[in-house]
Amino acid sequence: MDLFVINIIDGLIYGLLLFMLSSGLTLIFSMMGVLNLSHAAFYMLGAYLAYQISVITGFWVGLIVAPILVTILGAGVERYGLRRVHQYGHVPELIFTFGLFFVIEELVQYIWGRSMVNYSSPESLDFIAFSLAGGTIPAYKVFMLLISVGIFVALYYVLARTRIGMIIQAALSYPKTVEALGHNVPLVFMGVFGVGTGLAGLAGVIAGPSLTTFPGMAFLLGSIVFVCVVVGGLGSLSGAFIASLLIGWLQTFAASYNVGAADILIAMGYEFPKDVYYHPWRDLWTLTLPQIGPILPYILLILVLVFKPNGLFGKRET
Amino acid sequence: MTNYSMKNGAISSSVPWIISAVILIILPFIFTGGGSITIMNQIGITIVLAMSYNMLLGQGGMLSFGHAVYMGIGGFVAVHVMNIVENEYLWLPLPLLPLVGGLVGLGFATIIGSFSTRKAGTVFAMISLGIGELIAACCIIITVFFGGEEGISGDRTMAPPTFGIEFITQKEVYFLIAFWVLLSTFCMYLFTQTPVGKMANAVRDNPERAEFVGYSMRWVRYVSFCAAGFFAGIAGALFAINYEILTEQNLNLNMSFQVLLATYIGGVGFFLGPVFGAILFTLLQTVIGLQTDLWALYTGIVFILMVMFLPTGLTGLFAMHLIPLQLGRFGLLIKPYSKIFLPGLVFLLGTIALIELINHVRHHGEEQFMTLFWIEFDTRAFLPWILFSLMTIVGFYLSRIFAREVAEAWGEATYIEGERR
Amino acid sequence: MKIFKTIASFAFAAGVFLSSSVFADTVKIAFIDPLSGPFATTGTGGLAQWKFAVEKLVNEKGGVLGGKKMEIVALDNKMDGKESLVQVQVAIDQGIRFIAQGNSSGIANAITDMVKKHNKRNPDKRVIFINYSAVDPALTNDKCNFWHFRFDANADIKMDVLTDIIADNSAMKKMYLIGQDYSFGKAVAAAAEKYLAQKTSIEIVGNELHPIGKVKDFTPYARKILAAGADGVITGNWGADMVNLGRSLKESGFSGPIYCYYCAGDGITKTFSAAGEGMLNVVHEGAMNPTNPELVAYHKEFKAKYPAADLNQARIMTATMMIAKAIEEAGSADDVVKIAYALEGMEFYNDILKTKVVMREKDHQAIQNVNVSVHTKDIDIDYDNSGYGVKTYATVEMASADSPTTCKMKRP
Amino acid sequence: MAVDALKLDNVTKNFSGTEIIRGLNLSVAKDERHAVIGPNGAGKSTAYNLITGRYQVSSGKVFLNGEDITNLQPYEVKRKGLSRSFQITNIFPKMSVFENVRCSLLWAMGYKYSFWHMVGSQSKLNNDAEEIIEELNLKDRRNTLAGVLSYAEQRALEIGITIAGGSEVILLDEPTAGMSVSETEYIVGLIRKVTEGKTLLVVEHDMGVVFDLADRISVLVYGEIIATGTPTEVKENQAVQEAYLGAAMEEH
Repeated sequence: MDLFVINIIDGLIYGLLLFMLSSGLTLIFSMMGVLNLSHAAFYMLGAYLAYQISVITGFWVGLIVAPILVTILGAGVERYGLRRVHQYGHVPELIFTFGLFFVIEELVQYIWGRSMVNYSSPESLDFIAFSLAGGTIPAYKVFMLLISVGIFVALYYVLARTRIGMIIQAALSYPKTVEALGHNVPLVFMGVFGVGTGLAGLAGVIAGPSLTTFPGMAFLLGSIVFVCVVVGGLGSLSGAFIASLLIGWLQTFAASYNVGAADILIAMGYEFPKDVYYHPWRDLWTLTLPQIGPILPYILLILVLVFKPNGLFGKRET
Repeated sequence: MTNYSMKNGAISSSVPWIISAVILIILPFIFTGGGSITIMNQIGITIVLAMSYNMLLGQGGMLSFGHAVYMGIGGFVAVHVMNIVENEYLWLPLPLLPLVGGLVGLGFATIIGSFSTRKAGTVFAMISLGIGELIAACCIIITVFFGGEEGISGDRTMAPPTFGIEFITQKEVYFLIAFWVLLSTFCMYLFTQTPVGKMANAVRDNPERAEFVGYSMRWVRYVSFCAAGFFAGIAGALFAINYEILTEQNLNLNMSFQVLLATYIGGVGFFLGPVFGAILFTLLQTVIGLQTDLWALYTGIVFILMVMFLPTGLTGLFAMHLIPLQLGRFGLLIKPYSKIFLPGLVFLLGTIALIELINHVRHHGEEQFMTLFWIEFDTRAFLPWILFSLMTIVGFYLSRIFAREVAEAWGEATYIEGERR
Repeated sequence: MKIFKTIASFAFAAGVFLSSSVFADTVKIAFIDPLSGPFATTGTGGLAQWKFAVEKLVNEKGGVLGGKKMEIVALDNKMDGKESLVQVQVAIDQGIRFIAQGNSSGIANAITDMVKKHNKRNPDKRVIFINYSAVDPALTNDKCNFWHFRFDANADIKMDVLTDIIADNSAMKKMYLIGQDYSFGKAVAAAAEKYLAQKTSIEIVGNELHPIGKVKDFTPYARKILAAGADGVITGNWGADMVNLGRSLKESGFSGPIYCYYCAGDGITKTFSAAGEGMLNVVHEGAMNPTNPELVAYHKEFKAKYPAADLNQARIMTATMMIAKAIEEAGSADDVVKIAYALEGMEFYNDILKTKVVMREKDHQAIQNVNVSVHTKDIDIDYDNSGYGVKTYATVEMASADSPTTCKMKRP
Repeated sequence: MAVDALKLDNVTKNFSGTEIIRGLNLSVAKDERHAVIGPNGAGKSTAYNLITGRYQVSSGKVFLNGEDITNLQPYEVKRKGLSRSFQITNIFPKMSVFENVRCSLLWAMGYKYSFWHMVGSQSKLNNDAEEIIEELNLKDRRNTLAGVLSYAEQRALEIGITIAGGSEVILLDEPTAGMSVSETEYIVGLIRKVTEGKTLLVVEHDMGVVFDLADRISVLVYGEIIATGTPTEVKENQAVQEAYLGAAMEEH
């Protein structure tokens, strides 16, 4: 039971981190209709920039400055890249962001090298926040949790209470109308893309010390973010929120419990084969839940898309 | 009325194919040494794969992030069949193996396509991504069939000899691959000329209107998807024959991404685009890859620039020039082109040199001397830095000036009255 | 037919450049490992060590066969199976007789399979496969062949040593096995199970595999390990999977030792720094600390030339010297059958590492001293320029010298 | 009495609660040229979308030659012999004019999803396509990409795609919208020519065109037909005068 509680907390931290990425992605998709495949690359960029700043000035400056830099970079990408490709249609846009992912990944390796960098949490957060079930939750994880919740609240406030939030909200459902109402759509696009990628950058800044800052980090997290957004329903912020938490917990619990296919098969009345390593069904008999944990989201993705192409909470046609 | 009888057309349209066949036959006798046959085999396989991918992206407007799956599955089965043949449970000459791979690719695409082709665009792309991740993961888990991360290997020479050929040397394999490249390309070309091939273009351009002329967009996509799976399977079997081993790397996302890169660089709007793409990409990877560890960066930059400025790809660049040629105004372009060539080249070389120099100092700083374009120099001296920076700046500046002239000349050379551009 | 013109011109360019690198009178070793992409650090580190060893240990001492220099030809396989095979073929086409590769047992499997087939089909162009780092036991057991030589201790041998050390540690009552879900991870788990049962009464409280390179957050695994009450962890993880596992364990409050294969160098030592102190116990050949004057001198010169790289694969020195010796004994750098015969069964004393190495005849597995070292600051030779390194606290001499093998080698 | 070519029986359509089409009844006899007029937002395009399966009807039935075609997919409707054009040009922009027309002929000529026929060697198919292009007066544009044609040419092609395949019932949606006088003349002449002997339903704003072309006219206001009759009848109808024509006439 204690393990269950601690897994809930771990899954929550992970899920909220995912939400920080998927919220930006959803905002961008809602406004511009383009799924930003390079989103995770900005996440990586955030981590690396924060690392570079932290080497010079320490962690806290990096926490503020790196996301801003990523926001500027993201806005620049929209202004000088995406806007140009927009005229060719949706598929070229997707391909552009896909290519961008590659270039950013390569650039990061070009600048910071190909091995992992030593980006670590600040010493002031280097203590144990509390213990539970024989395990400890470090203060940094609590800090991550707080930042994520803070972002969530801020995002909610901006969208629900401010004018710009109204415009974005309206654009979620009626993008054409908003344009017709005379809002400077290109500027809004640039801003949303910048803020969206900035959120990804912030996620990178706080995840970097915990999940290791290395060139593969974008690829590792990249496709799972798409899963969150698509499962939640493209263009639905609350959908992205629920899907992110769902996937956070799904992955945490799948890794935590060693349920094996053998247990199930035996319960179903099959007999465990004697020499399992040479058995034709050996892969099934030795299969465990943690082994397939990381692919569960993809199964979910396919099922959702097949049976509910708009996602669990999506209203817009994808 | 135009005459549509088959006879005349058949003779004139078979000429390019015969020329291609002749060239494919003499190629290995021109490039004998230096691993060129190995590279040509690799190019051949990539051509079939990229062409099949273009049936989806270019002709059908479906962006797939999991096309390597169909190649991989076809290849895995081909290796298993190779092993069955080796153990003499089955009689099958090696040159027929690609057909097996193709049928497996087709079968698998039939299953996946039945639900993934319902929508195009983002939904299709995301399903393909999910399937790609899923199959790649299964590859590691289901070791009975996929052999884990080591993969499955076979021995092509154990098949019954075909006309006395046992496919021991690279050259023999080359001819097998060349034959299938030509045959697959021909079949894929024929496919574009069929009603469903034509409708694939229509559905890509305007799915809704396609429905209003009587076609279900889903079925059109489905048929194209299955056909693409078939040819990807052929590529997989060719891979199995050439390398005699298949691993998870043959069907993971990375491989699918490479196919997309290669196809797009070649030009998705043209039938022969992927051929150029496959050649260029393989050479970038295999030949440029030996020269610099930044090959992937260059590939990425070329790709991005292509998407932004040349969405029709390399082939599009050639095809664009057919218009001034047809209008007889190509002469207008020669002068501005020759003017921009030198500064452009200087800019390009300068930029590459700077990138390489920075990379060297940053990551291989211990070695004082580096070699670039066959010239060795001291990275700690000022001269190379200044020289390369000057080349970049001056080259860029001059190119920009001349670029205006090119643009003007281009507008003049391609102006057609009454057409909206 | 523009396509073919393009093919022609490019292939021509390729041909020119490929043939241009063929020099007359050097003995070339093709180094085929990742030099670009995410795994390039390991590859470039290995390359630096090969280049330096060849220069220092062979060429500066007069070369082989009366003055022939040895040369390393670096070919980038991008950590990709297909690309590796292409590069092997490129090397063969250049007339290279020695193929050196180490990163990834999967690729080693593909190469050894290809070399076997190639040597059978082309008796006049045979090559030798120098496996300097891939430790999947199968390579010297079921999949062994005459052309493959392994200079690292394989996973079984290392586990044999590791379990000897664990058996001496009375604090270890419960052990948790965790590894990546592929052949090497499985080999480690199987060996650990076998040897722990043989030598100790330690209870294995967990034995599991996780998908390789796919786990974003190891915290749930760490929780599980803690909940199982494990005193120690054995893992074959490498790269980010190793770092993330270690870090999550530490953060979750795990204080026991982690016994690992690849938790030193290549950025890992630097990433752990103070956090890994006393926690990481690595099993390896070629002890760096405590050190000796010859090694310090060699290391100093190496660092002067390659400041960013580390001497973390000492077997490269051994392999270089043994190949040179075998060439001398065979009297030829081209007759690989003779060279292979000279190599198998060779006894060699590495006077820099002060260790004896025997290339076991029956399976071409190098038998040598294997050490267990701990991550600490108390060292002379550090890794990743971090001030931290590994210090050997136990050595098993000529480990597993008489271990059984299932290898049935066919000799030409 | 002969069966109507097209018949709408009390068709309604709701968009998230708002009723856009409120009990639409319409009969178009065989070989009739029928025009639907009405102010902007009256639901003319929506009615077309309901007939052709682009939208699902909320209630009511649609009959084509007496056969129920309610809520069939667009391609099924087309296969039953009803073809439509669009208000906003809807062609295949990256294909040549010839390919546009030929693709529109494929299903009707029975090729279906064939991948064993070569379209290039089907002489009847190609001859028919050429004939249509000739009728459209687009012969010198035969190989031009449809996307770069002039607006009037695209509108002509739009009609060409619609009539290709010999559908018996043709629905045209504002074929002359946004055209100059001479272009309009060209298009009207074209429509007259290509719909010879077919049932035609046309939505149009240009009253000149409507009175010139139509045998009968229906007036659609706020999702309902308020009057149907010959041009003269409609012109004289008091309700129509009030609801629509008066305002429209003043504008012209």
